Amino acid sequence: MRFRFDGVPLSGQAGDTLAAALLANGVRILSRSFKFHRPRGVFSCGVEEPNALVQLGSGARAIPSARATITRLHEGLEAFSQSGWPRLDWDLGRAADWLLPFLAAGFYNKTFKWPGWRRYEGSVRRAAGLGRAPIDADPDGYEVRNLHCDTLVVGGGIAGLQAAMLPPGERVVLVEQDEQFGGCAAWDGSAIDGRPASSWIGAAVARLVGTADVRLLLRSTAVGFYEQGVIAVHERSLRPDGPERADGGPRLPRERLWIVRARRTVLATGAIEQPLIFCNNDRPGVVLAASARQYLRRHGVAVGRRIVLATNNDSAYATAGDLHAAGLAVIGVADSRPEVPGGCRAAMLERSIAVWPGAMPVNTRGFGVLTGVRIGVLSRTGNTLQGGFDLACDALAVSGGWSGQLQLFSQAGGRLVYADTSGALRPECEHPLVRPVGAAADDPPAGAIGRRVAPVGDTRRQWVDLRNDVTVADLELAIRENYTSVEHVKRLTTAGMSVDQGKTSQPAVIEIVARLRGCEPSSLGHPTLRPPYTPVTMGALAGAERGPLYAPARLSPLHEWHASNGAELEDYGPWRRPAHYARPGEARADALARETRAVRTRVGLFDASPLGKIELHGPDARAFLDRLYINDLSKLEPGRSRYGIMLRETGSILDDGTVTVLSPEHCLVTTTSANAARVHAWMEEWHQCEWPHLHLAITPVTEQWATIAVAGGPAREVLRRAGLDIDLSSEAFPHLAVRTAMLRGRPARIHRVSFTGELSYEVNVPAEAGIEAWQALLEAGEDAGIEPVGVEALLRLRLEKGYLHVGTDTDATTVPADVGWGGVCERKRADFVGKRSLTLPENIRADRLQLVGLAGPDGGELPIGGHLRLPGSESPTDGWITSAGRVTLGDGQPIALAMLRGGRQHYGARVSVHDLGRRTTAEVVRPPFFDVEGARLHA
Amino acid sequence: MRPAQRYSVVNVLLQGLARNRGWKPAWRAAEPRPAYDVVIVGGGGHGLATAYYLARHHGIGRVAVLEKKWIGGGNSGRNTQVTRSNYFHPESCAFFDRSLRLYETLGQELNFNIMLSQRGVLTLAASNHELELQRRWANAIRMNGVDSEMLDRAQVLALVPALSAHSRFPIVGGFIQRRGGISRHDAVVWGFARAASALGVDIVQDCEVTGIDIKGGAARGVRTSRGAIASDRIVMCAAGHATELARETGIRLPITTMSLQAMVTEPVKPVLDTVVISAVAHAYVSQSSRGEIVIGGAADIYNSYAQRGSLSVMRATVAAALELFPSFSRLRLMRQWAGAVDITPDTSPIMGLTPVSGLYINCGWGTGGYKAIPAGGETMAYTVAHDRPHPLIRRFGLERFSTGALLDEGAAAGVAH
Amino acid sequence: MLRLPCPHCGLRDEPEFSFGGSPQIRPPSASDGEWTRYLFERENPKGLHLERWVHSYGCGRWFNVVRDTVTHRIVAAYLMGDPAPGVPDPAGHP
Amino acid sequence: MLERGTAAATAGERTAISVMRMERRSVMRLKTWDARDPPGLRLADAPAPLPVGVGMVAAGDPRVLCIGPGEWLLIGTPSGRPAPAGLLRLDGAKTEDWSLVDLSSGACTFAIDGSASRDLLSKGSGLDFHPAQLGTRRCARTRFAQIEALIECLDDERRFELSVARSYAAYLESWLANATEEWR
Ligand SMILES: Cc1cc2nc3c(=O)[nH]c(=O)nc-3n(C[C@H](O)[C@H](O)[C@H](O)COP(=O)(O)OP(=O)(O)OC[C@H]3O[C@@H](n4cnc5c(N)ncnc54)[C@H](O)[C@@H]3O)c2cc1C
Ligand SMILES: NC(=O)c1ccc[n+]([C@@H]2O[C@H](COP(=O)([O-])OP(=O)(O)OC[C@H]3O[C@@H](n4cnc5c(N)ncnc54)[C@H](O)[C@@H]3O)[C@@H](O)[C@H]2O)c1
Ligand SMILES: Cc1cc2nc3c(=O)[nH]c(=O)nc-3n(C[C@H](O)[C@H](O)[C@H](O)COP(=O)(O)O)c2cc1C
Ligand SMILES: [Zn+2]
Repeated sequence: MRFRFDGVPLSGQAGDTLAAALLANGVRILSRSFKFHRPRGVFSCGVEEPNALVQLGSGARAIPSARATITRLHEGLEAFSQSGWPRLDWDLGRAADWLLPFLAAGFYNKTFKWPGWRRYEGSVRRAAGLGRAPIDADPDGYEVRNLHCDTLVVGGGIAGLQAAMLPPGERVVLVEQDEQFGGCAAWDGSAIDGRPASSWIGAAVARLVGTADVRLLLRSTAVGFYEQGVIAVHERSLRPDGPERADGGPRLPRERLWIVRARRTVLATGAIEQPLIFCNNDRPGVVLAASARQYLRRHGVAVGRRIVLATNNDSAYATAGDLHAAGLAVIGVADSRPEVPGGCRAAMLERSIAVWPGAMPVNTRGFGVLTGVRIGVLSRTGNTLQGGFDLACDALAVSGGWSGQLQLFSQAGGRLVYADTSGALRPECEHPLVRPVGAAADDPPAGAIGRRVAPVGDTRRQWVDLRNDVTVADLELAIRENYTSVEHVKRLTTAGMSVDQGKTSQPAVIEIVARLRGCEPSSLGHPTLRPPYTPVTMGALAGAERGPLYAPARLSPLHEWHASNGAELEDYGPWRRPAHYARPGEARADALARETRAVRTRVGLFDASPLGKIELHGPDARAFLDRLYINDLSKLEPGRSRYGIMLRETGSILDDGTVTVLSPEHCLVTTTSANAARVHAWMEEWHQCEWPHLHLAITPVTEQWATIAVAGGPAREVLRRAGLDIDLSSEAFPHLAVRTAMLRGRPARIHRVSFTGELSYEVNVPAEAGIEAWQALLEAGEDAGIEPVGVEALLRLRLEKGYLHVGTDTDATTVPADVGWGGVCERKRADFVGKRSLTLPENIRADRLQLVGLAGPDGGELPIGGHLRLPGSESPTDGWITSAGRVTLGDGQPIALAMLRGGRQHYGARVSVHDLGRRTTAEVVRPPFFDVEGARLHA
Repeated sequence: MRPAQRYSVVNVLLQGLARNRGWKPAWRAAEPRPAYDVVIVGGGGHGLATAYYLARHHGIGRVAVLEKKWIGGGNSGRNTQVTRSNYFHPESCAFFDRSLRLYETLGQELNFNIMLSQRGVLTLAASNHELELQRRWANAIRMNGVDSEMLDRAQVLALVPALSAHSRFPIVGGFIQRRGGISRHDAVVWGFARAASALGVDIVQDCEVTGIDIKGGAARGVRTSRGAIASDRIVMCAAGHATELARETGIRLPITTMSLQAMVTEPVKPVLDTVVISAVAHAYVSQSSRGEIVIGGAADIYNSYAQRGSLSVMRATVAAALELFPSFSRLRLMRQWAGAVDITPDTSPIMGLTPVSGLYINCGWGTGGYKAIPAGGETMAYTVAHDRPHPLIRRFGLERFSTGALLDEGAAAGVAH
Repeated sequence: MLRLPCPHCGLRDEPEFSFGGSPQIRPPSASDGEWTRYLFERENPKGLHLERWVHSYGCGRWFNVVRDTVTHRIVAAYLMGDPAPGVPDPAGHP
Repeated sequence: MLERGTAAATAGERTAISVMRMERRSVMRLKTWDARDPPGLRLADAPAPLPVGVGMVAAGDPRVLCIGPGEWLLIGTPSGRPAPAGLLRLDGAKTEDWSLVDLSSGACTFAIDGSASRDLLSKGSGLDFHPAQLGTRRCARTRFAQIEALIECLDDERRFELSVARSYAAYLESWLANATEEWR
């Protein structure tokens, strides 16, 4: 397979990771370090990798900071280094290394203050950051899948496979982040139950695959444990991260997030090897010992030709043996323990590999890459050196013990404490939902470990966190400056805060901080282990609900007509509705003027279907509504409607609409389009929680009906022509009444209500009959010059009438008295929701904001959102304009509704209007601005 | 008085040559003393700033800040650092602008770089209606003498090109406060601690206040996990834990403690130079100086002291961030966390006296009290020193919840930040 | 993400529910002070919390929950009007 | 967009998934005043009482789904319309403590069929779709693809009906088209 790194063509083998292929090609330097631009090479072979981060691909499909250690090689893969200028191996930033003494933890707190951080920020930001974010929209898809199971097994190593073998009927999910099952055993040559692990694994997987209700997921990492056994699992690389497949195969999403609900979780997550800490332990060529072994056994790649091993536990001896068996020069094993277990010794003796007990690396040599190591011989106490020797080598494989991967245990609320024996965090007690097993549970135990940190050397060059360039000296400084809590140490030094979240540094940080503070590591706690365990693509978290599917748009039953008849569709709350119907070449303002004129001078047709509609049935329906509305509904006759306002308990206006009594035990209320769901929920809450003894049933029916408003002088004529079979005269069918009728052979419910101030009917027909009815009405109104009108025209027309638009003219503090409905509240004897609050001192202050009308200067403009100041006022603002427009007929005078301090006392006054630096004046007037007597309404 | 050891380039160089061995503790590790003039409960930004200003402006040096864990471990060390003063009501605007002004010189005053980056806070509008409401808001801010500009769609896209990719909701415009921006939360906490400590304030960590002693309607002292401490002036700055702290004193608070989450991506090279907020897509997004994209959104929906965030709310927040910046979908989220925030019914803070004499309260910052830290400390210090509310915080008193004179910033704080 | 046991529908995910906070006893005839206390003060305990939820995306029914606000463990879920299991009913019903 | 009435996604001979928007049919919502399970409520001429227990479905025409305590949906054949009057009979003494509302025009239903139908559904909702939980003649109201939905299982293996409010139909169609891409 061919691939490129920084433009250089290379080749590798199928099944390789990018890191393995680069190693095989002799590429030693993969990145530069974060602060000091030191060269860095492959350090591990898994998700814990701190160094080998590369940018994959380019353009919209680029992936920043991909871990070369877990990136599958594919034909044509393009990888780029993310740091180093002008070149990765010849980096001018290297100069920063000389600044190392000065760039200690938190140095930026102490500098860059003059003349201000902003001056330096740009260069600091450019120097920071890792990869580059794509700037074009992501062409790939993502999805979320939900899953339920009895047992979730995290990790598909031997321990995980064993844990997944459960009695039939048990619903099991097993997730493994790697490309294959078996964990270490898949490649380490071990035997299980007397047979080679690989055959055991094959059989185990086959058996699980064949079991009903068992699901196995590869390349899937459990990344977060949430409440009550909800685990997020991130499935990667469902298809190659190359260009889109041309063969038209199934279009899989790029990644998935599985949300697993599990009764029990087994953590068989294994352990991650920890490094040793000594001077210049960051040189390319220093690798984790088990990783060196894995590269060899799994990918056939040697991390070097002349290899030195250094360890503080038994596990590195297997690496030494394997490297030696592969014909590589294994110079010897430095073991920081004074006594090396006999078994390890014997194994080395067999291969004539030197073992140096009580020894560990104290420094490395090299220019760019590793060329040699100095091994120090520890004194009996381990705290000083007795001597040492130098070795030439091109790889140094280190093991500082193993750290069980218990992040999910901690996220689940399990407590972890540092155990000296393993030098890692261990569970303090059991957890009811989560059980660690296998290597994660330290089972079998790794045994006591030896020294991990070299006792001598320049601590400024002993790296603890490779990714964030944190050294032992930084930890020392933090303690010296009294940042002693592990959380402060983390935040000051940034140790453990980078993309690997301290997977190869956290135990050492705790150990070193404890030593510096002179306390037990177990007493320190540990920085919070947060989700995600490994970073998760944001697309996978969002799933399919991106772009057009981000939020559902609701469409009226008449939508198809609107869409094909020039409607400008806009979002109004969740609804996508016609703002207006544009004619070719017509500007928004002109369309608005034409539509409002059509209604005032002729007749308009308006789609009011989104209007909320709720039916209430039952003997107590009317009594129930009477408790919710400020209006007295007790005497409302069947067949009649009333405008009503409902309040929150604080007395502020929640919503408005009409209440209609259809029959003694059957009411219908309408709500504003935006609040329909809220009002329904509000009613249910009061009924279920407060007044369960009231007998009624509440049914939202918004979706059932298409609602078409016919407004304008000829409205009656239009309905008659459309074939409505009832008496429409004012005597028979007055304003605020409701009738049922047949329209073209279908039942219809007709409300005589008006939001425009014109004679107006709302025709309700079953949704599927909506378009037909709409067209019938258009046809019937043709002679009268009927025109469809959009939401904007309607809002303008109601403004002229001074009708309230809840949410525009009111906010969450507006009480009825502020908008002229105080009297109604006072007159109503019965209690209603919010009533008690209306007499709180705050709600009866004379200087509250009140709704008034404004008349603007001719030819001028009253800007919505402009603020008002009363003559002689001291306060910065006395209110603001909530809605504005122009009168439809005549001179087009600017008019507005406004909330003004003590507003109704100021009719006739002139206020100044302030808008983004411009200033005009307006006269405070009493609305409405049109048809004050309501002659048109009652026509 | 200033910290004995200045933080400066010269000292960084000198100390660097001396292997950084000469740096002194940023703040003293203090043991609690038996009595103080003022005891402050809570070592968050507000507690520490109050201590600093008490010592600095009012000469009260026998002050202790008692912190149950480690300073800044509450919300002050886990917020998304948005600093702005574009509040709707004159009282809020005046207070928060005072805070922003203090922030503008805080780095120098504390001799600690707080990394204030006044890169602009842009609030997007997705519909004409939203734009109209923003205009009302922008004008309110201007009427209060604070900068604020309306931008049209083209101006928004010119400022933040990454917003231009196609998504569900349009961008019709927005408004910006250019003096708004971000700063470094830990630095603010540490800077105040260091400066306060240098003025004699004792900062006592791992010291949980378990009760407040009241006799004859007056505060007498506190009981702590490290013994009793006498003081007749006690300031409660316990944020999400305010209810629990006050419960024993008989003061019942209008506070709900909830989880507010934030999250960061892996660091990337600079792609976003402005703080972007949207109400329709409930998220706000900025990029830190280390390069992470920092994302916040709405609070989780139920009471919680857990300091952990719900998966569903986190997913909704990520989806909202991607609605704004579709191209970020390939970035990876690196860490998700949450704080226990103290939410009031009107989303305005509570500051001032309490019915118990000598007991003062500072809480209710909810999702937005980081930006208030300097002014919160300054005005609380005044309030404690004079036993009457500082003029800037008169409207923020606890009494307003008995008169009903709420100060609803719901509109201004529509998105948590 | 919480999973809440709706008494009618069984365990469901948090996004199916709306949170109603702690039920407050509405004072029948209240002074201004009592009324504002009712409106604004909150129990807000650290630990067990009696609260109301509604299964908005399911059966639409309100129900009571006892939940720990620190661990988020659900201790009980029961119908409106029923006393909290194991929690003495303030009105004195068994 | 999915074509109405045509199989949307097929793989090989065996249909992995097909999603079809169904014809309008009669949907009546029956609700009693008292949510505590009223016993013995039955449809006129029906042999058995209404199913009690949220999620239970009784076969027949109309099919009766218990969607909440004291709340049922009566789903009839396309175009059929159960006559409201005299539909219900109560065995107990109480009379007419219920409402019946026609919701036929407000719903939009998709028929989902195929071996992958449970996989498809699990993309939209956190419900447990295991046959033991949501098997034949079971239904559940849930949040599906961000919206309120009713899901009914017609057949253990593969057949479901998914109903949402009519105004969401277009959104849900695009959502389903996107979600079924992998089987196309
Ligand atoms: C995710 C998130 C994002 C946010 N984003 C922003 C933002 O962008 N902009 C903004 O302005 N604000 C933001 N905020 C809000 C802001 O962080 C807080 O309002 C602010 O930090 C509050 O400061 P504080 O000092 O009052 O509280 P905290 O910092 O929480 O301090 C309170 C301290 O009191 C201690 N304490 C409590 N009880 C006791 C006791 N009994 N004894 C001793 N000590 C005790 C706690 O341990 C804690 O350290 C955000 C908050 C969160 C959680
Ligand atoms: N101390 C040692 O020397 C050492 C170390 C490792 C393994 N082992 C031996 O190997 C045997 C089996 O070990 P094991 O099965 O416990 O561990 P393992 O390391 O073999 O397998 C763990 C598996 O879990 C996967 N994994 C980890 N975190 C994951 C996550 N969040 N989501 C999904 N997958 C995840 C890993 O990719 C790995 O395949 C043990 O008996 C042990 O003796 C020993
Ligand atoms: C602005 C900001 C940026 C952060 N950047 C990082 C980061 O780069 N890496 C990291 O691990 N955490 C980062 N964090 C999160 C902290 O590590 C930590 O999660 C947060 O302060 C809450 O504390 P806790 O998780 O210890 O409870 C950041 C937090 C904030 C507020
Ligand atoms: Zn339910």
